[in-house]
Amino acid sequence: MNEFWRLPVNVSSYGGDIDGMFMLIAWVITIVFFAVEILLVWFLFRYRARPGRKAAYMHGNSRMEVLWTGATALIVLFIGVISRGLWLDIKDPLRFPEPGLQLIVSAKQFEWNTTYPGADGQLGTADDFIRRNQMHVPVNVPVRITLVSEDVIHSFYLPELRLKQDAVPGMQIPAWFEATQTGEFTVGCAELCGLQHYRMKGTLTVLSADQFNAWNAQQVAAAGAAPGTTPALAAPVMNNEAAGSPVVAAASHAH
Amino acid sequence: MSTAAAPSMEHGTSSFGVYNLKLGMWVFLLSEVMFFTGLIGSYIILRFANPDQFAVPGAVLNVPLTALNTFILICSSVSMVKAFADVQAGNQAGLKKWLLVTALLGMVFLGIQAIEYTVLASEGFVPMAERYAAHGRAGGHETLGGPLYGTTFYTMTGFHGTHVSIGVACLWWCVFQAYRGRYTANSHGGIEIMGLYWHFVDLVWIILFTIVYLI
Amino acid sequence: MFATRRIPRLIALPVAVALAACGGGDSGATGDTGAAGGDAGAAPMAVANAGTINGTVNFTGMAPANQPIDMGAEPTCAAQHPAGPTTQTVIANNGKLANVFVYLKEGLTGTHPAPSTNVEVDQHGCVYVPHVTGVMAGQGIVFKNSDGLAHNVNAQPQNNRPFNISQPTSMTSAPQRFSTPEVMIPIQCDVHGWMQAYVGVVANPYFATSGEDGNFTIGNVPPGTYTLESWHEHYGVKTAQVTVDPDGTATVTFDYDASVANAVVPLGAPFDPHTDVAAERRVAQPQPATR
Amino acid sequence: MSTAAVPHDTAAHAQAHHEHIPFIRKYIFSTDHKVIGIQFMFMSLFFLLLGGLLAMAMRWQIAFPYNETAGFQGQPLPGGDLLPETMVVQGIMLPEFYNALVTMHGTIMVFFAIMPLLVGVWANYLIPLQIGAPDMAFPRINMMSFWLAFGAGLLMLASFAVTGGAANAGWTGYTPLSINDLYSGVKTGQQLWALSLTILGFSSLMGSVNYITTLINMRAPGMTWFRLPLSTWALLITSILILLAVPVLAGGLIMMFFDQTIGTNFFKPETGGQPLLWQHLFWFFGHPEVYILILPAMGFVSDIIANGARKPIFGYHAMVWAIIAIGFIGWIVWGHHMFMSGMNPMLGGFFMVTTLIIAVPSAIKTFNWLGTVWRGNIRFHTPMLFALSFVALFVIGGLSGVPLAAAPVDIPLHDTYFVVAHIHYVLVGGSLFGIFAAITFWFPKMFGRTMNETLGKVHWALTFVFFNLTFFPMHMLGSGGMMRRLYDPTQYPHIASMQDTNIFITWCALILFAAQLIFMWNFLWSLFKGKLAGENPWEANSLEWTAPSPPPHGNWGDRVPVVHRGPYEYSAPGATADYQLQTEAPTGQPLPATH
Repeated sequence: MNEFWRLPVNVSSYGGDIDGMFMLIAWVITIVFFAVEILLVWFLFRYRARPGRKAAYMHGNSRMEVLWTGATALIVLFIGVISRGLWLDIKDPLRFPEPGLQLIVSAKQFEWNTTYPGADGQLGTADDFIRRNQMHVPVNVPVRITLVSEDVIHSFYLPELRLKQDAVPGMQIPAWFEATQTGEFTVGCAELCGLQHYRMKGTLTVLSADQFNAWNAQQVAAAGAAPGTTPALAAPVMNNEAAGSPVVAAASHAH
Repeated sequence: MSTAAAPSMEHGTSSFGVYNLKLGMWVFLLSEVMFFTGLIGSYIILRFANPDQFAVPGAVLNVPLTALNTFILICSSVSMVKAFADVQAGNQAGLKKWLLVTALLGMVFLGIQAIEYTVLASEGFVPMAERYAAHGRAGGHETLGGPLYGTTFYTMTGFHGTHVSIGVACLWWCVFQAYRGRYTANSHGGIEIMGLYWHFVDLVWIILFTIVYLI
Repeated sequence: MFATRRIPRLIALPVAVALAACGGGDSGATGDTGAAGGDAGAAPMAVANAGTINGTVNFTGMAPANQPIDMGAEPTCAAQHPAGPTTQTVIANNGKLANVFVYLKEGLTGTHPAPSTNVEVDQHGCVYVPHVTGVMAGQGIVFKNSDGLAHNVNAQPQNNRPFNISQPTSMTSAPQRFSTPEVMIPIQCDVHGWMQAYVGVVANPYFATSGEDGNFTIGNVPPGTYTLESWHEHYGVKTAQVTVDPDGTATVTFDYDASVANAVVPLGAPFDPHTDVAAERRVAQPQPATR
Repeated sequence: MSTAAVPHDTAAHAQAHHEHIPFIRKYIFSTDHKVIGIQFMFMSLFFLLLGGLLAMAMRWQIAFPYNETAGFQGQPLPGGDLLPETMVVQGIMLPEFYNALVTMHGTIMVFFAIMPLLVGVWANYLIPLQIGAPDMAFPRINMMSFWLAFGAGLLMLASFAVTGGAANAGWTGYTPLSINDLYSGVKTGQQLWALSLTILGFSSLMGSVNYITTLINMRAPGMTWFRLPLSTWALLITSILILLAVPVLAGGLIMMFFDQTIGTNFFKPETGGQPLLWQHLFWFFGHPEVYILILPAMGFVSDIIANGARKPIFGYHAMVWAIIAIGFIGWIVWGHHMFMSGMNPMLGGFFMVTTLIIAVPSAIKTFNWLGTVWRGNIRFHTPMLFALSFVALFVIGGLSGVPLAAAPVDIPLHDTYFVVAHIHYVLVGGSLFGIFAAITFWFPKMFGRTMNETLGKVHWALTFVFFNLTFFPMHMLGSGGMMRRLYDPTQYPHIASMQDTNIFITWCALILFAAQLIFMWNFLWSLFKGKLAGENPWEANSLEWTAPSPPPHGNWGDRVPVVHRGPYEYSAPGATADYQLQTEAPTGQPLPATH
């Protein structure tokens, strides 16, 4: 069934739940689909016009009306109930897990600029550094991103991580994901944002904790070397303001 | 109304016993309600999102003048009612008189609004975001409120003003028809729907005056 | 029956609409693409005993290092810059300054029709070549895409009509035209934020851009005394008087100093996402339009 | 009656009685609801063709993009050289033009093709005929409604010709892309877009005021509410939705227009405006709009299926209440278009539930259609084939809406081709098939000639097959992660791997488009050469079939039809035929015409 629906590979901690929900709904609607269409086609064949036949004269049947109304209502309410919890787990900021890394993703025509906390692990300080169209995150660490937009509405889309969230100018919209595999994945824009909307794409590189720390150290050094910003020592930036927990710890308590 | 209703009923069963014109006006007013609901709803959303952009009541807007204007519009509603009562009673002279009064009051309202706009604009209170610099009636140098204030104010009062202007035009048409003796005691649908529209415009203004000027 | 008589007229209406619309559809730029432009963009018509202006742009002091460009997102472009791509803000070698735009500002009489040839700006390795170029008012300027990947050319002038065209693959754009003189017009690509160039729009054909050696030549200049203006994106504007004798060659030098930087047409300051993200309250809870 | 009080009625009567009306008043600026309906039909069929052409250009670009880095050798757009270099350069379609195609295809199809084809055409043509009225309540307002729509259409077409080209911010016109030409590169086009839609809104308002008044006030004697055909019921609820939804959009469009022209800042974030406010206004209109676009088709299909099955519609009252329920719930579901917009997730949860609930009335209707064909005596004429396909395809369109309504599943599906597939199953498989059914069904009444049955069946077969081949694979493209409105999908590796599907879809779409030429030919040919139709070629029951084909001005001449029964009395025991006209007296003998 997965290859029928061509779902992209899932490397997200909550992607499995989404796919499961999708498959469940897919099966339900497939069954309903076949039931209805087969019934329809059979009726059409069985009751086609033939000389001498006369249609039955009836105006309906209340019991059947109640039956199928109730049945449909039950199915959709069931779907609604089981969906709601998952929805809030993913989108409600109050339910976000403790982030191991906080990033700012700023969208502009037609780039995804990711701001990293830099040496001190604090966003909004001088040693932050920005990468264009390239995100690097550690594996198995909840990453909390704050989406902002410089110009128009964009939509931050990570197919393999089952994450999509609009970036709206004038708003900071939080989102989170946790990659479960290392590798290179797609960053795309899902909301028409201008001429080159189709080119607003980047790469998400998921690294192991060590690789990420190494990469981060190198970036911090580069940023420090660049004129205009204060030189900074290479240090793991896994800390978030609340609990200064190093990446390994973050990874462990995430599991 | 039964006589007026008769023509459209002759080939049909009406559910409400209301003749076409009146029913049509009611239906149209429903959509007008939705139109102003959309405007007012947007105003509320924008204002809650940017409370700092809306100056305290009376600091920028001339409330006393507008209160007078509101009073004038209410009076025009009363005169409209009088006109309708007279045509029902078959009092042609009264009909003409009160229609004229209503039309004139409507024009006075528009005139005062025009003056209000000119003064406000001269005080830097304009709908264009980048040119907004409202110093308020007391003068002073710091800008009161923000661009959204001007934007929403002119859009909402402007749309109401447009409705009043249309109403005034129709009123003059009614006056013209009245002088041609087109309205009689048992056929005066024109006057009745004119009244409906006019009272609606009046009602909308009372709401706008409250939320734009007073709150 | 009358139903059939009604038809043709009713068909006629929408069809007429269609024709009208499609007829009008043929707006915008016209034909001739290609054609080489280059340094002294326009090719002025022959002038009686015309002279030449030779010039040099000197540079004193320590040139600031150009910022490295992160082209990681475009490997094909990065491959074209073995030394590692950098910005081209200041290119100064042994006391000479490149990419200085020089043009005849005052002293010229008569009208100067724009030539039919087009100036060409290439996009190669995700960099505009040349970085600074000139064009006559009304002359066509075409943008060539040699990279085979998408670029867009976004020009936001002050006194001319802005345009924003895109080039999905290797191709040459239709000629764009600036109607009024304007020095300088910044050009940039929104797909590759680092791609920036300048176009100087001049009312006459007498302009040039200094090369790597700091030299420039303005040929075919009618005799007379002129005010030359030079422009550099980082070090700003200087002027010089020059007199061109009949059939003569005038020389002029401009001196720039590393310590005096006053850009005339600064490109927009980069957006700082931190400004109000610091407001953690709003970060924690998105503010929907309805509350 | 008095001319002053009710002038429009007198106008209508004047036309009803003497036929001496100058040509221009009779066919161009006519106040006859039938002529206006037919004018709407020709206008919107033209726009349908145009919208289809735009879609073909889009499909070509999607299938054959130039992407050297990924090794896709593009194909030049056929006939692209005819287009100016602001659209196509050296055979290569420019992204700005592609975005304009996306935008204009959506706008034209929704506002200038499907909506007028459903409401403008059939509400005008059918309502008075089905309720036994001589004309609309306000014929002149009716005429103005058409000519306003026509003007709006001209404006929309003109936007292709202005500097910067047509609007390219998507048919949803999301701000701030749509209000700032620094971002979109389009200034005049976007202004014309907003203006044209505002004018069209006024036109729709005039129309619906007319339809509602006519339906409430001008029903023939004996035509009680529950003797109305379902088409009329659906058109009534649709008119109410238009009446209440369009003004909100008009308000939003006017604010947008002010933002674009005089520099107000309703939607400009940099000065405190709210981009999401536009989305709320647009979708508050937009979701009722979705039902505006499907309810009338449901009505036509109900009438046609009952007629084809020679059997009373199953659960008439349930059908009516389902329509009304959709009309109500449709107002509180708009947020499901904005799950990913940064709207408060709690609101998202609420909208998810309401959205799922609205599936119930749709299901009721589907099952009742099944119940109608059950134990019928089904005649497969072209209208019936289209009506049955409507049911089959509407089921798919409805079911594919469920995963989109479930918010967590919508996260990966939102703004992908899954949405595209869903909306096209509803708007093409649903509305458009309903429209084809209606056109083939009422064509004889409109023009007095029947359309060619063979050509009709061929057209139906090709359309049905290639519609499914075109749009069903889009579901998989969507769940595979292909975003909407991509000028060049091959830019993304995970989509480039599905490029063969895109090419297949494009070829099917081209054939689907070509198949519509058969319909055009059949339509035009039948206008002049079609087999003459009598009053009641389909042996149907409702009032319009008691009028001559085509009905004269005033529809009923001097007599007024009197209604004695519901519209679905097929195969009633003891009846002479297997159908009974609504005017047929209980005795079984048609009444002498009352005066």
